[in-house]
Amino acid sequence: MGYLSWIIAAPFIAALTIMALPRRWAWSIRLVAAAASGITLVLSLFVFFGYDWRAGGFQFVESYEWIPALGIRLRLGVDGISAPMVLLTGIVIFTGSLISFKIRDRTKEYYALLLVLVSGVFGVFESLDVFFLFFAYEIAVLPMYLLIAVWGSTRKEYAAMKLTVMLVAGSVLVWIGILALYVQTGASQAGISSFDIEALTNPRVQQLFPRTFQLVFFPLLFIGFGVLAAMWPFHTWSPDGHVAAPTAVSMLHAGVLMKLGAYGCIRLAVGVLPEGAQAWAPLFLAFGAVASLYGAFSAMAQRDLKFVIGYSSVSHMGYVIIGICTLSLVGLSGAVFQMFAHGIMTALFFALVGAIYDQAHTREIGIFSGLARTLPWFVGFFAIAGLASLGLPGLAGFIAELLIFLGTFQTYPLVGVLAVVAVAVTATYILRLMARAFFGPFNPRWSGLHDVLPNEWVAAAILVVTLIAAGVYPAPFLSMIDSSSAPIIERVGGVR
Amino acid sequence: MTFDVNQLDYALLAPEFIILGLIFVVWTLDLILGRAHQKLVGWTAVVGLVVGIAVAALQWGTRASFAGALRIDEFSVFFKIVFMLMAIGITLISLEYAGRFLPQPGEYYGLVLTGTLGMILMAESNELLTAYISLELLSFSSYVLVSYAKTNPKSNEAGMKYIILGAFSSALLLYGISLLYGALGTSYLPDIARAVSRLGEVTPALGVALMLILAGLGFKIAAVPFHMWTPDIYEGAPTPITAYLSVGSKAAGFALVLRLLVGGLLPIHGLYQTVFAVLAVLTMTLGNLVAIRQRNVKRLLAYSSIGQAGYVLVGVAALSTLADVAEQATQGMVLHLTGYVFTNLAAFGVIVAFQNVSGGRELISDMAGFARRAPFAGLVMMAALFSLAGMPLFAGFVTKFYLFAAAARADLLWLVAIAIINSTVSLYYYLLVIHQMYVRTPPGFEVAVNGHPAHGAHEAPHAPVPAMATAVAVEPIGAAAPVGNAELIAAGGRASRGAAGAHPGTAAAGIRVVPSADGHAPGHGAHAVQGAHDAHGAGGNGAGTPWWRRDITADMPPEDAFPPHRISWVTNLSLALFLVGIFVIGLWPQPVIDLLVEASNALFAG
Amino acid sequence: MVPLEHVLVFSAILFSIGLYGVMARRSAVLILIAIELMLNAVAVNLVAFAAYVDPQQFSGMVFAVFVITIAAAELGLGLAIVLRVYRMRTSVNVDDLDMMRW
Amino acid sequence: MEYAWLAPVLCAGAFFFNVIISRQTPWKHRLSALVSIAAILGAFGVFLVVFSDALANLLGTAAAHGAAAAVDDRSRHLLFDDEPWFQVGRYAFQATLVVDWLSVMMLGVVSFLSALIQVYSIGYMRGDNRFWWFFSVMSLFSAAMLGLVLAGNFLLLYVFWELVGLCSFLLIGFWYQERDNAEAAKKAFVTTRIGDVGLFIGLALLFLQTGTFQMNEIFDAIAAGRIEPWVVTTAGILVFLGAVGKSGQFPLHVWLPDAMAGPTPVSALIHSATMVAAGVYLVGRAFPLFAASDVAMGFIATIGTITAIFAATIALTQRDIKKILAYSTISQLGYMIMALGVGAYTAGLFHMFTHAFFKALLFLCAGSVIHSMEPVLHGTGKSPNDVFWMGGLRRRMPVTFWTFVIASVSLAGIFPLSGFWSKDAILAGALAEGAWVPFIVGVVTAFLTAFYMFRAIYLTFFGEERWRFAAAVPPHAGLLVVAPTAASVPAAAGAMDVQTRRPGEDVPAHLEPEVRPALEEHAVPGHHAEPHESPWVMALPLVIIAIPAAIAGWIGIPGLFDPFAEAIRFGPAHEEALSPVVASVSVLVALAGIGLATVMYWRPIIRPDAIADSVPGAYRTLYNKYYFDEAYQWLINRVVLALAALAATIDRKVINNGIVDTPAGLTGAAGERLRYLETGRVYQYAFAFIVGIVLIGLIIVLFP
Repeated sequence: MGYLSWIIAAPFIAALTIMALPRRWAWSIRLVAAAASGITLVLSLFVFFGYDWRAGGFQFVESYEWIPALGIRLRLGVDGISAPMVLLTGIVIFTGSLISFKIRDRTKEYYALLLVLVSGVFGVFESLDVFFLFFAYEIAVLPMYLLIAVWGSTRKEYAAMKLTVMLVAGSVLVWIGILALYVQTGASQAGISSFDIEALTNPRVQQLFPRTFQLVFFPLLFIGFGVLAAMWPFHTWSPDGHVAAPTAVSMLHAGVLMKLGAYGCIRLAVGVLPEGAQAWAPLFLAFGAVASLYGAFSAMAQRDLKFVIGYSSVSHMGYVIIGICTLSLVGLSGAVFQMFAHGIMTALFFALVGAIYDQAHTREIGIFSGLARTLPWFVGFFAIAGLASLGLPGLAGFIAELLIFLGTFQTYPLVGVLAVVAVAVTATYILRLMARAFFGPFNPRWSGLHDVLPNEWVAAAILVVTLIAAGVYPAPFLSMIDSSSAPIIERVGGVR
Repeated sequence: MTFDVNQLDYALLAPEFIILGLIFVVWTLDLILGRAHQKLVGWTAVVGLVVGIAVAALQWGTRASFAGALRIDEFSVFFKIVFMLMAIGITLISLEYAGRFLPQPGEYYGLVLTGTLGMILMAESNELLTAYISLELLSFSSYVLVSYAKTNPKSNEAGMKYIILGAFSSALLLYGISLLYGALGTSYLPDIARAVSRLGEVTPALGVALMLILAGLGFKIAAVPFHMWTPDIYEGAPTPITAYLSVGSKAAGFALVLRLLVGGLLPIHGLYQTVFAVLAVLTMTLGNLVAIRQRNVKRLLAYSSIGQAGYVLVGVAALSTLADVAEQATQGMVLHLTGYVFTNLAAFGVIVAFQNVSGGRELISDMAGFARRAPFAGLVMMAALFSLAGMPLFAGFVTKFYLFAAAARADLLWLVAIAIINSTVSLYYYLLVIHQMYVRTPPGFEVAVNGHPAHGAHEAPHAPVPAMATAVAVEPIGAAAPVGNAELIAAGGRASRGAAGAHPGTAAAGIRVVPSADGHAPGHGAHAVQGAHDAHGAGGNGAGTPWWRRDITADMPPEDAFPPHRISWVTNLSLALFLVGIFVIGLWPQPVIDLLVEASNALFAG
Repeated sequence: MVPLEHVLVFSAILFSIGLYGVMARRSAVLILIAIELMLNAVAVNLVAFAAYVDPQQFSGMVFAVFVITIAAAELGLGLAIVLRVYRMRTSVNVDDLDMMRW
Repeated sequence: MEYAWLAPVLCAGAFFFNVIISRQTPWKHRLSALVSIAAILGAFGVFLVVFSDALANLLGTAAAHGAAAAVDDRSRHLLFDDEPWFQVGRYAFQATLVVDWLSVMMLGVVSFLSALIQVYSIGYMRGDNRFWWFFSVMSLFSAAMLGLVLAGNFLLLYVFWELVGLCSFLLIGFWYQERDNAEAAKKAFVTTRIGDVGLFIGLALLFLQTGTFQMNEIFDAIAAGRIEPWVVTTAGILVFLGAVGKSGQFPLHVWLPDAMAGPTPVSALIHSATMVAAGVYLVGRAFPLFAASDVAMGFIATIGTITAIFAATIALTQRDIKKILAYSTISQLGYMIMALGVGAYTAGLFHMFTHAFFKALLFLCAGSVIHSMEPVLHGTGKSPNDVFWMGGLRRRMPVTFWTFVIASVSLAGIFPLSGFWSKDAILAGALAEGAWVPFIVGVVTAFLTAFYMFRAIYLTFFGEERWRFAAAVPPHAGLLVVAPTAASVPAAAGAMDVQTRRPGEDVPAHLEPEVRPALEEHAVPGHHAEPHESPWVMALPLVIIAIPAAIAGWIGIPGLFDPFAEAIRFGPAHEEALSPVVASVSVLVALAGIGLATVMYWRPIIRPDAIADSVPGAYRTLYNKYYFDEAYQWLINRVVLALAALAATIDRKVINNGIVDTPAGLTGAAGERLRYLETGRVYQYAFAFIVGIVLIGLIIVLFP
């Protein structure tokens, strides 16, 4: 077993270990979870820094026979698009399990589910087999229901149900699309492993996808994954879900799970069905543009801190969709980098909101005032997340948005203008939020609140450092992403 | 094909004879030992079945025919093992249940065995009369088993409905068989296949025969619209028997369908492909839609099993003249059925366990908080339900994927799409059950839950005891004053309102009752409580404290504690076995698939 | 010899009467008897086919014997259950037996 | 020159050091101040080194006089232009720094003023419990501005541009506990961000045409005509929008006066060398872009002209000393932009250079005044910034007074202080370009500038010590706290402006009963703390800055010795000969403004309230800043927030309930209906069989 399989296995083994631990040993459960996710983080760092972007392609490849009858192999590997995603997941789960220390009700189940979910997420990013990608994708979605419904807040049951059913409904489309690919390749030509992503992009196999086929099945795959990427108008699970979820789950969900959707869009929809992508991209680009503006405006109207962030995620994922649909190298690279950047920043957001909510038991923006006085660390971290969100240079979000916008201007200048305007709107609501809740006269009602706890501090610090590091020195990310986006764009025939 | 007494190789039927012997042993033991030792009887059956499985396993690889009427090949051996495993499972989960709820448990185990024998013969039968008789063997056992809980009116009513409809359907089936026999002049499936392909066209007699036979088999597999009995009988039958019907009866029905269609009627598959496609659509859609609004968990699983039958019917529709597609479809169907056996056994096993501890309750809402009090059973139930919904890690995903892949290859992508959409719908109602088990509070403990006192109160209106709850809620607040009295009182009032549904016995049961406002409730009362707590007690996290010196546990909400359910080790063991089955098929299905490849080869070769 | 068609028509009529009985009767006992009619129609069919279509093997005859036996057993079992229902509910009217529905 | 990058890096390092390390130490305040000031002094040292290098180059080229191109090459130095910062596909994004005379000049101004302002802040911010944070952010601010002026790549420039915005946000909102300050900070960031939308789109347009953000490559492409003209025009106007936001040009000027909410040293920094200067600097830096399009130049000139006069008129009526200075800044920035717009490149940047010094000085003086007024007015509910509550501070704060006067005179453009030279250059340039409207507006603005500056001086430093009575007027009596109405404002203004009246004599009639007793009770001198000169850490920087404020302009004296025009120019050196007519007109006009202020506010021959009363509409409009804030507020409430509410409602009502919940509901309803098929009647179940058989039969017949 190589790095990649250990990355998937470590959380899973930890989940099993936790299941075996006695219920009363809450702290050992927490530590096991933290240790396992720490190991994954280290491993994912290895993978990230070990990826040789000059060589490109899939690396760290492992392959195991699984169902030969269907040509399904457990193939793992990362390329320049998935390596940052693996790193992102490693970071978010580590910080997430630190943040979750304060979960006390059924700690055991909580951590087990969380870790299983993470295994699924890693599985999606590392899988080179369509079947396993989908397999892991569903694993990543499923524990969400309980995590939200049991440990969540605000309308958690409705939100959990809506989220799960919508996401699974999205995966219906994916499933159909995958089967169509399977039939199309396997039925017409023997000897092709029709679940192998690499093989599917092979020119010889690509011939098997006639234009009509691509036109029919591209939207299926794209929308199917797009639901998880909170693509407008299939996004409504996301604000509700984010609001309802417990802190670490919000972090994972907004930070990582939504990226699974976008990743699927890139890897399968655009990657395998280029002609379909060319034909459909403008429509989905329009969806993305609507999402970015509309999400930003919706966020502005929200009163609940988490709702603001939830809609802001919709808006930011709108950029990702835009970036993908520009079908330009710059845009696509920007989209992938935005996935990373948004993952980190939104994880930071949710970690902090959770920190405050656990004490105050409310998230009404209007109720808070002047928190900066008593909670300097909290406000500082939150401000950095907010600034990253509004695209402040020096933080990761800026580079990502820059590239997305450049890609958009190359292809659809008017949409680019809209997207840039959306950034200004984002600045408005983020700053409004901060000015309202953190500045202003101190409300003595909140004198009992304490600043971030050690575990939260460490988690937030990791995220902040990542945001700054990726913002100041994005070159390693971008050369990596670039090396793997280029072949996709080449197939699509997009702007290089 | 002719019946030749000299061809009778009785050794081929060793497992069947073992079961037969076992039946007599079980009944004799029951006579000797009596009700007090019914568990011993059950264990005897289990041991015997294990031996049967071992013997059956030795048969793997033989392809022989017993008088042309029974085929012993990989296909039937596979089903044989599955059915015996299922019988073991049913027996295990019955051990406690039978003692609690059923009269004469010893006979009960014997009847389970006779039914199992019927199933095994169904899977083996290569001739219509044999098939019919084995089907009746299964049915008769089931009739008795369904109405076994003599004192339970529901059980009786179910038994009566079952026998009326069962006899009715067997009459239809028989009429169809007779027409088929008349049309083709033979009742041996290989001969039928030959005759049908020689016929070249579909005669009206053949068509009518097919209609009736499909209706008769449709009854067994509970295909819409022949499903009407299912919910009622599943609801009324003793729960292990519900499991038995939903798993064994259905699987056996499909085994027979496969035998009949593949062995005899594959040449005219074009005739019935559309029929099965339509039946599949109806079956899964209706099953899943109606399941949404069920309140009784057994009834819910009844509809769910109708839905599952619909998925398998997709595979039937995918049987085609293309050999590899048809074989893949067969493998898919059997794989799905196998996974479904373990999965549904697990689900019903949990329900049995639940009924054991709850005195036979069966509403979904009765299961509220079950996973809190019986975590392992809850876990198994969740796994089972997710498996039924076709979620990965669990058997259902792989099996469905395999099945649907085959159907997709048979140009039935539209049907697959409907099936997949249906499994999303099914996820919804499975989640409702999971939701009750995991999210809701156990009845009687509503007060203790983080901020959600209202749920229990809605469903089980008990005498309100606000005074007690208020006292409990206000107590921790009294110590800390800085927040202001108005808010404190508001908090207390809120807590008391939340506690309105509290069970009178809550306090007496020794449960730590926590103020309802002290959780994630978005009410203002919570601030008062928490704020007071912070200001008073957790001075260590004040503004002056550096971040690394702060107390992580400061905001931890109080833990909810509930007394665990006592679930017997046998039940837990059987649940664990089912769980292993679910996971094995879900994570490493290749061994099973290897077996199935051979099984389908054998089926198609016959 | 009577043409096969005549026998088949007869059996079909018998079967249909049984079918009608199942639909129309409200008494469980009568329903069981109607089913018996259907099974008898099957037996007639089988015998006829055995004689006309499959004279060498004659398996239809064997079949018919089995059907008759099974029908008897079925009726016996059915009546036993009906009896118990009657003891409990003092009615065998299927309209009254709808504890479980929806 | 190679070490120019050290300047921003030193300051950024100071920021991180303070935030990460200093903060944890028990002496965090002192340490952070020390580190920050050391860093900025280091940056100044870097400037000196770079400057001497540049000087050597310039002198070297001056020897080979005549070869203009050679001058360009020798004096411009690109750093880090080979290794990309990051790369995507065929596009490389460099982090190039450019060291030429423009950036060297800015480097000097920024580091010099920042250093002095930080020293000054030691005194000004003493006792603040976030003292360390103030210095940290000041460091970051300096770093961002230094980076901005050094950026040789538009992307890098944009990066620092935004960081400057961030720092101004943090500093303006430094005292965030006042709701207004927090709002002002937000307003500053958001407003400038709106301009940045234009800037970004403009840069993106250029990027699309050239495939690079490198300034020199883009300018080369423009010069070579490789970019289509409409793109140049559009990009020019869009890029200029960034400058409009940053430099507080009309109509995005609204944030600048509010930005006075920050500590005064911050205002000084924002209004002199950083933030607002960035806009003008951008126009200067990207001048080849603008110069290539007449339309863009016209646009720039128009905006600058409008801003210059528009802000000056508002400044006439303001009562907050910092707001007076703020509008003055806007007006002066308009001046510079106008100069650049008409093509007087050197003059515009020269004015930015001189203006930085005297405006910084003015703000520091104002800060000094406020610092001393604060304890005096503490607890009265009166703003210490309000000139109507000052008066007579001349003797109490002599250093502040004299430096303020020097700066004001310089700003007013009186010979021979530095403001004179730069303003004269602008007016001469406008005239030379034949831009009559800007010229006339410039002259009028010069008059207004002189007038309002001396109004401020008279009200602050001369006349009666009105602060003695501040405590007597109840905070809610309607004079100052309540938004002024047409009736009360002129009355109050008049009441406090005219020093010949006895205290309390001119309290408005309708307030008389409640105010009178309080006045008499409190009218005892010495009851409150009294204003006094600021400590030496504050006073010393005033004196030091006063020197360049007075004489910095001398390096641009035309004809005499004009290294400025030689160094900072666009195309061949642009030396307008000193035109005696223009010079005398501008000085006379300024003197006229001073004279008018004198007769109105020192020797009250003309009563200002009489004027205000005579044109109440105009007065009110000016006092309310042409109602721009109100208009924007309306826009935000009625348009932006309405859109937001609309989007949120659509999301919930239409998309969520319609697209998501409806299918779910329908499914459930279907389940509910179908449920009742299950009647519990056996014969109906049997009938279903028949239906099924018929169905199968139909299918077999219909789809054979």
